Amino acid sequence: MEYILIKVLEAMATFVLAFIVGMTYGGVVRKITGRVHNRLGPPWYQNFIDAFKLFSKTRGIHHGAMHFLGAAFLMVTSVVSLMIIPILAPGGHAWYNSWFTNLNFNGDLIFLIYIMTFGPLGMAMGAGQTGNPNSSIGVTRGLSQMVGFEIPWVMALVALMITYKTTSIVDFMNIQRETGTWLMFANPFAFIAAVLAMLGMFRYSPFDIVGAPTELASGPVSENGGKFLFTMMSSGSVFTFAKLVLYVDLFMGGANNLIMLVVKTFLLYMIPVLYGIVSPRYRTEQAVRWFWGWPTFIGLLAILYAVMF
Amino acid sequence: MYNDKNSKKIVETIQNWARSHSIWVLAYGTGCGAIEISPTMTSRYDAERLGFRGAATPRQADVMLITGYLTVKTVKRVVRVYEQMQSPKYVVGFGSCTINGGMYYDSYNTINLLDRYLPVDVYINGCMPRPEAVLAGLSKLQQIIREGNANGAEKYLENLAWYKENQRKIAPNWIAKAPDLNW
Amino acid sequence: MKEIKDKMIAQIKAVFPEAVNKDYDGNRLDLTVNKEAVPSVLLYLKDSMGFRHLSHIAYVDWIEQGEFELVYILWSPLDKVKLYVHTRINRENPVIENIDMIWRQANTYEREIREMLGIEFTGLVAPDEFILEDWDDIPPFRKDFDTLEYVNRTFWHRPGREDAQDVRSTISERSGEEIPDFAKKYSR
Amino acid sequence: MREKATTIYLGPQHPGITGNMMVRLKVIGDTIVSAQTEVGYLHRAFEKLQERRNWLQGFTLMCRFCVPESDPMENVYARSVEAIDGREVPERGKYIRVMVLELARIATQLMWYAGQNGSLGLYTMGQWSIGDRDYILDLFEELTGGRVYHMYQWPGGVRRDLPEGFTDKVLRTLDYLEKRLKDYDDLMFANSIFQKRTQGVGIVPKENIIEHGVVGPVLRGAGIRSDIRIDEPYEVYDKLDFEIPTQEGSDIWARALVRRAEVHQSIRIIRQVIDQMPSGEYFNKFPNPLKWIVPAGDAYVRVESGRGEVGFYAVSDGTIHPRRMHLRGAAYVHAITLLESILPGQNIADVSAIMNSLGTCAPEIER
Repeated sequence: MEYILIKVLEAMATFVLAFIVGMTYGGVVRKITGRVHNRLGPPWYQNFIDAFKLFSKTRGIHHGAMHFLGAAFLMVTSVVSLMIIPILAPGGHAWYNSWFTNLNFNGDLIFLIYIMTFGPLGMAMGAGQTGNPNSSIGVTRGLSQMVGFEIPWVMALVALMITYKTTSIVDFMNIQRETGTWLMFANPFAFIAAVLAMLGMFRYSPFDIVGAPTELASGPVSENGGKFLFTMMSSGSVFTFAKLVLYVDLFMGGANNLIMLVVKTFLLYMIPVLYGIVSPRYRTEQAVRWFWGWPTFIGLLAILYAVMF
Repeated sequence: MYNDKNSKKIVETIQNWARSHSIWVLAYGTGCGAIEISPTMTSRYDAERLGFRGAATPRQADVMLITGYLTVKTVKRVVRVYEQMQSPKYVVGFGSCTINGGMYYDSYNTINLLDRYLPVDVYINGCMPRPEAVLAGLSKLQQIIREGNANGAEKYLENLAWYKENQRKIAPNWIAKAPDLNW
Repeated sequence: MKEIKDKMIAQIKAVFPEAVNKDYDGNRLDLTVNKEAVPSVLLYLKDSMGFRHLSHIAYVDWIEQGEFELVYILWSPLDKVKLYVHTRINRENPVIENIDMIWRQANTYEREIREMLGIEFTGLVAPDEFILEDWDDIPPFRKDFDTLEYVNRTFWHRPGREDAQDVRSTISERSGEEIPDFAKKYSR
Repeated sequence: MREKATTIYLGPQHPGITGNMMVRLKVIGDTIVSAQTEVGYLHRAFEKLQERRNWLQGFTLMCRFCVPESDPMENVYARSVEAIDGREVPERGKYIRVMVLELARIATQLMWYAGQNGSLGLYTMGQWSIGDRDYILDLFEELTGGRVYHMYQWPGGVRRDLPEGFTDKVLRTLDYLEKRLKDYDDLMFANSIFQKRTQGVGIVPKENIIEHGVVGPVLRGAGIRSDIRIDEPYEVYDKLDFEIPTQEGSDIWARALVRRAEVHQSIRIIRQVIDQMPSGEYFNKFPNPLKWIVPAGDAYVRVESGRGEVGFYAVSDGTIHPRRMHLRGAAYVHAITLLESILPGQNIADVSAIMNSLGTCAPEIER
């Protein structure tokens, strides 16, 4: 019993950490974007204020039961993937490392691939219910884009699984610690394919086709204000952090303490952000074609590399 | 404990502070003043450093800038957009035209007094107001929000019959067909 | 320029003897035709004389003469001549032939003229409303439509506006602020 | 097939629309099958109001026709009154007018840089170019007192002479802009995604393009060298040396290149104007405006604005009030018949980009 209580406490600590870090990253990204735009930009804690303001909206219109599923599925997706991904390397030096390795099990990588597509599906149901044509088109675009980037992403993961004969994230971290080589060097093709897929996963330009403001108002979230938007915003931040941690775990050897984790995830996060600042947006079919071009080819190379060596 | 008057007041204060520092402006250029919104929001004047940010749809927006004159055809859309916004919501009348009709006071197609149709929190005068004036008006709005006096949405609900009557006067066929508030 | 215009006038006169022309300085040429001839004149000007660009269709309400005037302004990119084709329509029965098969963009002008002056264009296919919505008064750009009277009937005026009074004294009284001397000069 | 179409209302409240207007789109999937423009959200009836005002009051009203670009509207008003009245403008006044018009053209094109890239999702460009446009607005503010509406060119000349040291400031701003335009090229024209999004998109058919009433950069983007500044030279454009850039593609990319070249040409024109600027009077006085009677007559004058031809038809019946004023903006044709004819078959993602590249300006359509 006590063991479960501690587990729950640890899970909550993980969630709070992910929320804070994810939101801060959001604010920092806005600040960096502002500096590139030749202006000051908002303070780094702006996203917290925004979230709190959205939470304290007094009126929130909903469009029927399915509408709630959009926000709920997103929240479920981000929390579940956060729980499965070990935030810090287990058995490291610091005593709190065990806090952040929540629910991982053998085969969690496969489960993760599944659960990460779960949120957009819920979003599709919620957006369909709102009756806003912009939402429906946005959802269609989101699913097409997901089809695009899932292929190089899964190829990269399969390459890793073939090489090391495991589907557990903790095993991958242990392998990297034992061999002393990060997987991004051990199988560079897999890393490149995964990073290219990441551009689509984070939905910055040129792949922000889902919520493209000048085309679709804001796409699937058009009809969501107040607390709905707060839920989506916070789960988005948590999910961003979870995905970054997954990349760090798989390719950059995980992190032994929180400072290393923040440094690594932030560096990784800057790839889509900085590329996005100077890029216009692709059309849907151009985006899908892009993902099925070089990223898929590199993913194939990664699998070949894994099979041959 | 949480129903206690004092703690409610504290929560309210914190909420109002957050509201005043995170104002999402609806991207709806209803009139010519919209041209000065882009300098206000972009690199020269950078309203984002004060917490202002564009919002694409009315559901997400907090404040609607009525940028200049409103034609009768636009008033109908503006009323609809206003009712779609989630309270607390604010209206800023922008330019002389919203105050008294400005130079279009005798035009058959533009309204003269915005506050007969929507509850206005802050007026910014000028034709057109410079970005500095816009920022000044918006910081006035921030101040009102912090003081808890920006209650346009409640005012609108309380006096709904009066507002609806005024709106019906200029758009007789349109407002009658509209559902009440729940768009 | 003068020779080009003379040649043009001769060519037009040969085909449409009833057209009245008036010459101006520069590249301007005026032509007055009656309304039945408008489509054929415009088609001839476009196809045979190089006036390919329809720059504008202006409309004027001459209420004293009981007529509307339409001015089709054409431009010849080759000869660089600007041609005004005037035509008058009776105010009582304002009907004229539609020309949007000659220039597609005339459709927009005709929609506007139909709404603003109430002129009917035979054969015009377009949505009923263009700029106004649910308009139930007389067409607003007719001279007998008084816009100020309509405003007084429909909207409100902010008090203090009607007598054009200087508001500076009121403002200074309210805020206890002194009017500087230089500003007093302009106060009425 | 047609029954499956969804209707999408692009506007009036939509971030992608250019001004307060609406395009009703019927789409199947992402492809547009029909489009219809609906305007009238900005109709202020200027031309009706003008009939209640005198000839001088008119010029404060006329500049408000098109918000991003107010100077060509002032220019056509002033020149139409001059044409009816037979009023001469001093040489210096003409030069100052050309300078203002060209500065306004640069400001418009910078605004267009922002709109075009905003519609394609490259927001950095918009932030930069709107910030740089503000330096031109500063010049306007020093010259005329207004940032957006200048009310500067009036019948008979311009309202004020150039302030002390103004030309130096103009030259400094132009130098700065030239430097910045290189950055813009790197960010925008050298960007492969921008090229992919614009090349072959929004093609205006080249056959009968003049008959369709296409003007300005859109016409020049289709390879036709047409510009009011050389077709019908006004002010002092016949004394200046500049080129009319054209492109062959007739798509968004071609129009973007035309506009980019136009900024450079405008900079060149302003440098020449400052070199050649004569001294002397800048304004021929007109009579007391309350008693100013313009003789009966009519005039149609045209000006090349940043978006194309702007025409203005003025009629006087020999009283202190104008009989009729009527403006023809470039967007009047572009945003309605042309847009409706080229949108079917396009992707819904490109609507905003196409509208921006056609130079749609809603207030100019309904006035």
